[in-house]
Amino acid sequence: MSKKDLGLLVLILVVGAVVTAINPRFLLPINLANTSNLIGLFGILSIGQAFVIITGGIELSVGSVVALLGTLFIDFIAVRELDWPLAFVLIIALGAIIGLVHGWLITRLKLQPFVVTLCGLLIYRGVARFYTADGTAGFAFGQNFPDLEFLTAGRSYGVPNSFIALIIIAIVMWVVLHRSVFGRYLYAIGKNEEAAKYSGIRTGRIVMAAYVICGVLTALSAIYFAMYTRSISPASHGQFYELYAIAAAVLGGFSLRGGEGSLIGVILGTVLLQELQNLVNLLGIPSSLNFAVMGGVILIGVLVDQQWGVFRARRQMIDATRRNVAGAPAE
Amino acid sequence: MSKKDLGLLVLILVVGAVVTAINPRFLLPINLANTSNLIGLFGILSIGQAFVIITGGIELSVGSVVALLGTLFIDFIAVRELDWPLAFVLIIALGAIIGLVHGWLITRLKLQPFVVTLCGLLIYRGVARFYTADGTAGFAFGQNFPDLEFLTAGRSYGVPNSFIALIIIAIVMWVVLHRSVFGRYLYAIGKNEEAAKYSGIRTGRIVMAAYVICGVLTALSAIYFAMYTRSISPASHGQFYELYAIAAAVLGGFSLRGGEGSLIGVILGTVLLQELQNLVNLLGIPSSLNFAVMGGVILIGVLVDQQWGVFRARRQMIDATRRNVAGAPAE
Amino acid sequence: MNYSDVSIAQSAIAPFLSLDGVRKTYPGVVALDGFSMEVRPGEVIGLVGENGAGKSTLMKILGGVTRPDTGTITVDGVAHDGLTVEASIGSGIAFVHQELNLFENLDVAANIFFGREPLKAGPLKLVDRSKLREMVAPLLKRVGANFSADAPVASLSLAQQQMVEIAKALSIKARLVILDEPTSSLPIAETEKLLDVIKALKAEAISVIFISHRLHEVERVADRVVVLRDGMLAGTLPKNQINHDQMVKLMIGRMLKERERVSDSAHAPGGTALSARAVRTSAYPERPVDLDVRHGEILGFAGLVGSGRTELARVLFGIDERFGGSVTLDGKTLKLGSAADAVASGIFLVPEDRKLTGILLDLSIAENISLPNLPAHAKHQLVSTSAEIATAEKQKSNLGIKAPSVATRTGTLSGGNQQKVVLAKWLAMNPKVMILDEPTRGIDIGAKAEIYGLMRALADAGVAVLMISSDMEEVIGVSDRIAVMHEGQISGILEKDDFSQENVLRLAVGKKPLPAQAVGGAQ
Amino acid sequence: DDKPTLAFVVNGASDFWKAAEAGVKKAQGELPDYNLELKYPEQSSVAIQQRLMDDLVTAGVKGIMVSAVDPKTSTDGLNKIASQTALFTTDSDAPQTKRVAYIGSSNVDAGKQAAEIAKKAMPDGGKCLGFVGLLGADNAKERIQGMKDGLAGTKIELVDVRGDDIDQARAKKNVEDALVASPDITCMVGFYSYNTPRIYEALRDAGKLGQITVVGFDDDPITLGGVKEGTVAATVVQQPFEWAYQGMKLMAAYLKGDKSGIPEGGLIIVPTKIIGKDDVDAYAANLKAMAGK
Ligand SMILES: Nc1ncnc2c1ncn2[C@@H]1O[C@H](COP(=O)(O)OP(=O)(O)OP(=O)(O)O)[C@@H](O)[C@H]1O
Ligand SMILES: Nc1ncnc2c1ncn2[C@@H]1O[C@H](COP(=O)(O)OP(=O)(O)OP(=O)(O)O)[C@@H](O)[C@H]1O
Ligand SMILES: [Mg+2]
Ligand SMILES: [Mg+2]
Repeated sequence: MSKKDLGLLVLILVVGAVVTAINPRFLLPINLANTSNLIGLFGILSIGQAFVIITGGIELSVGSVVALLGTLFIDFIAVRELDWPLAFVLIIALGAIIGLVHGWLITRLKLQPFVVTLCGLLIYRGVARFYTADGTAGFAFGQNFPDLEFLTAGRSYGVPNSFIALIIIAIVMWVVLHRSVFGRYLYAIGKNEEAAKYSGIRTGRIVMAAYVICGVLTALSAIYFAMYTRSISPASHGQFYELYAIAAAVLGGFSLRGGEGSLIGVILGTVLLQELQNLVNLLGIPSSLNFAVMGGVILIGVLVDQQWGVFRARRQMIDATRRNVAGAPAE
Repeated sequence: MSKKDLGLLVLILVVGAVVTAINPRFLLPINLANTSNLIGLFGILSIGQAFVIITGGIELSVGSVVALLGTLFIDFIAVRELDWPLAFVLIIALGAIIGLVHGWLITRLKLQPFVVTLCGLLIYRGVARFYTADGTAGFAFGQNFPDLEFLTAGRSYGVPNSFIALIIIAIVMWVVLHRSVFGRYLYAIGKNEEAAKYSGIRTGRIVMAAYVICGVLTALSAIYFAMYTRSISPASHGQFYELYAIAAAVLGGFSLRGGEGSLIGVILGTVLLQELQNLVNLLGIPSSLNFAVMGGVILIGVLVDQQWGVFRARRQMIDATRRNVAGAPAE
Repeated sequence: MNYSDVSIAQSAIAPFLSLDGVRKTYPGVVALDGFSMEVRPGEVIGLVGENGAGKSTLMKILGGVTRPDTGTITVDGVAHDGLTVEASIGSGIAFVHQELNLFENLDVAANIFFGREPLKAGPLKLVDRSKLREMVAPLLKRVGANFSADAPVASLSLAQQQMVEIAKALSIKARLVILDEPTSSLPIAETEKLLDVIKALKAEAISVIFISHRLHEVERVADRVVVLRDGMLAGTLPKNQINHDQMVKLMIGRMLKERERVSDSAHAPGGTALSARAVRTSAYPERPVDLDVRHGEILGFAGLVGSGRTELARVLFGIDERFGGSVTLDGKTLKLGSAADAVASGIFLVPEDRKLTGILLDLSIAENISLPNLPAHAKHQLVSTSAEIATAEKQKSNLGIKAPSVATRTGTLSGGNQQKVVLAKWLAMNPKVMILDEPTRGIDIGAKAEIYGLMRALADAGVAVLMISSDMEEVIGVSDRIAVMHEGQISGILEKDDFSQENVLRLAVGKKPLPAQAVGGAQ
Repeated sequence: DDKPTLAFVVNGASDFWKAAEAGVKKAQGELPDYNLELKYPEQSSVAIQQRLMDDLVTAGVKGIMVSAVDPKTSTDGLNKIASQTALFTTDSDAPQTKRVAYIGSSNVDAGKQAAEIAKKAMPDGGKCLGFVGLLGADNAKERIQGMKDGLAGTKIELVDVRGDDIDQARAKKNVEDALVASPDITCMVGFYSYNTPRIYEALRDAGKLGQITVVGFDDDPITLGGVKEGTVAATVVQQPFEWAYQGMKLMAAYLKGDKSGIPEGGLIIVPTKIIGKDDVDAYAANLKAMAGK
């Protein structure tokens, strides 16, 4: 665990301690379970985003994709009555296709990630709204899918299965990002795509793969979100989720210039964001301040991290000078 | 006018012609006036954004600033009964301060523009909502400010004064961007900040000035928007306006990597976006598709622009090859 | 008046600038250590030293880009403990950086007077564009530019961009012009022009600090040579003592027996390795190129600025699109759709622009070396750090890369060591064809000799080596054959017996080489 | 075609307006001389709704019935529309404008009916927590106020109302967090149509269905299911179908010169109804019939 991640962990624990001191119910198992459920949902989303950010890209359409795929998923199983495993596979495939198209536009047609995914943000939500004619996709009363519900919204030994899913995904993705050849390529591309190309890396394919991973994870979390709310108004569902995901990655030490960040960081970033949301409710802070609290904490976090880096570099410099002055050989 | 801008203009005219053919009411003076009023409002916003994008930055808090400053403006004159010129100056000053703070965080404390302004997006809206206790800021019945209303929402010879304001601002800003030393520095910094620094340019100040310009123009348009809607629910007012502004700039040929784009381009981009919105309503296209149409057109526009460049380069190449085969000197 | 008179007369004049006890440290490195020197008006100082000796650091301090930790800089009798860029420009110091610093999105004129634009009257600070054009024209003429003032810089070749940089330095009413390796990517004709420019500056009593690894150039123009070694002053040579061997001795602390020359090929070259037929590049789509490189030879590739060598190299490496023609390796036709294809077939490129394309500055030495061959350093697609480090350690000792460890960030290495890392990553694999584009650009004399040795060793091992170089001595000294390019076409290939500066130059401008005996006669 | 067009402009995309769509459809069947359409603004904001109406006027619409996003302060904008077409308001009134008439329910009355439900379900008193999308919206404020008024003097108290910005994931989490933060809560009120189903689901997940009194608004299928099951005490429903159906016919008549349907002051209140366990089947059947399914 890097120092950055450690700092974030300490921050999470301190905030948790303060909240507990004010309202001890923060530590109730049910509260932890509720919050970790949402950590699971947003965490999966954020890991996907992290893979794209590492390459120096960005995926702004996440929220709209959550709305579109969530709508389709519920429509498939509740209205069209497809078997849910089939619907599940279809949705994941759609997520992969969306990622592939984005990656293709970005790497082959050389469009900027911001532009491509901004258009995606606009288009997918529009399609979702058109699909439901601006209505709501939801289950009928009493419509049940016990297995699916257990997997998505259920708990095992009190731990939400969505959180367990996040842990599994995080472990796999940690290995992919930090230990695999592919992960190394991602970092290299994020640092200097041109030089990576000159080293014989097929950068186009690697970047495309990053967008596909993001698409698949977003599709997965779209299903989780759909099963959590059990009803989707495409006009508002998932709005701003891309910001949550980006914020989690940034808090977790990712640079939007690419080539920096760790998987543990993005998970911790998600945890902190959800802790903040929970805190607003538990401490009875007006809900209008929810976003402001989030923004303030991100800003402070990033600032402290940055200033701490500057401070450390400066101290090293001074130490080095002092050491040299003291023990400079006369020659 | 560059070829890029010309292409955009042609597109605007073609779309206009098609819409007119389907629904001739498109050309009614009242419709043109309504649309050009909104072009004025969004245009001012987009010019501000353009100045930031040129430096390679981005300003995501625009929508929230429109909400916060609009709320304050109405509150100042309607509730606190300040003279409107005083309120006007205060709001513009606040816009400048917001820009200054962003610029300072970005240039002095070396935070990423995306992060700083994302936090702004979250914080300002939160503050606005808290300020009104999640209520609405609006004028009481019969509250009138004839001069202010004439300047912001009035018309001169049938032309909305907001549009006239845009034209004036655009001319001034065109000179600043394309003829002044400051403008040249902006382009230079956008392309290669390091080199600009080595040339003795105080890049920090220039970038900060860009954010201040963006803040001031955003504040101005916040006042226009406030006087247009005459009522503001901070929770939703101005939401996504940053996307409109960024989209207009991108359509107008700006690169988010910085150092590229023209003022005429961003104005034309705004015109096209508003034309599209108008079209959706006039042709009876479901409004759920409004954003999708916008996204689709941006994507196609950017794609055509990009592919056209590739195509031209390739044709030149082929032409050159052919010329040689025909008349190669024997040597 | 002879030269010694001049130096006596000059020592009486107050120095324009003096440095005293300047020290600069980077984490883990002492770049400058108590360095002192003086610059007098109208004096041309040659500044030499090995890679990483601290030359650029020193110049950056003078340019105000970095501040020294301790020490004083005295300009015109005023002492500073560090300059800012504005202060530096203000006191008449013009600076051509080692790394180019141009704005691709602006035109040539805007670049040259960047930060010092002529203004129209009025508060808006509008650029007076016609005046700007007037001011630029003579400068471009002076550096011998073959491009116009309103050409976008993005459309210029590296060498042309370097000319723009020099024109920029000339445009400052400077009292001291600092040129940090200005000739590193200039071919011979342009280099001559630059040396003339330096002499002209001297005549106007403008001082020049000239940094170069091409010692013969230093020999020709310098009034005094300052030698840096490990951040300290290793010695100063007055005009009458400036010669190659003296400089080398001070630089590396020992005498090199003779000019380090690379040994000739031990055996005859093998069969054709890489063969290009009717290949067209985007730079000269109308000119098809044929070129053969044989196993076991070093084929030198000479030509003037923008003759299209780099473009051809990039096409052969699969980075750039090929417009027609075919490429075969050992008789097999290659696809070359991307660099990955080229690497897979054993064609490697050491690119011209080290920092942008050669290495990843943010990665460690080991990570850079393993990058093109990562799957070989992985089990089940998982990277084995120990395998990586083993490979890197081996290369580090083979090539003599100077760095604390293989985990060091390559960004902190000196140019020569960075170049060795680029070579190392390819040597760690099995090259069949090695293309080197200006492999010794900005490399000190010691490292140069090592790199020549490496190239020869590669050739002796049967690798086909294609060396693009604008350094005439290098091309003639190292190659087994020389191909010369002129405006996108191979204008001729010289065999060893026909090697001469004149022949290369004639071919480079499109003329026929002189017959062998005529060359002999001329010498 | 040259038939005059009448538009029903809603305040945002929501299933709530599906019933109004059905009402418009039914009215269309009876008004062959008119084109009737229902328009959603792409976002729930004053500027965008204003723009939509401006464009409709441009397109030649003869009459507009609008559920204004913020009627209190949109006087000028609405008056501009009213000067060019026949303007009716629905859902929330703008009495200071030149609108012809308002047809809809009274949110204050609806809030009072919610209080009735609470009083009946909790005769011994209790502590209520509310959930709503936009705390600042007029309809939310009026319902909350109505409920508080209705509860005045009883032992039931509405202690807090949490907003979620129409983010349903947050709506559900708000309920979950409330269960943690305030264990002494005995009743929950869902002020927006999607709030009640989210309450229902959060309670079900926590195993607290039936232990906490749920007071609902509107007729989301889950809400109606909960009412039928007995886990939702009752729900207050509005009748958007009637607003649309009666409203469109009234507007058509008005444009033909028949002003008899417009009362003094222009207020036409279609009362809200409490749907309890006994009424729910009939209500659901009626909904289905209206939607023509
Ligand atoms: N920004 C930096 N951070 C860390 N170390 C640096 C930095 N810049 C230079 N150095 C180190 O300082 C020393 C001097 O570098 P400098 O660039 O001055 O060498 P140089 O003489 O110009 O070499 P070259 O001939 O290769 O250009 C080197 O060891 C280099 O690695
Ligand atoms: N980025 C570019 N855009 C447009 N033209 C370019 C670009 N780079 C090079 N050229 C042009 O292509 C031609 C060939 O350039 P190239 O760099 O291949 O030449 P070269 O022989 O390698 O010369 P050198 O490396 O010494 O500059 C020149 O006319 C040059 O102006
Ligand atoms: Mg150097
Ligand atoms: Mg070259």
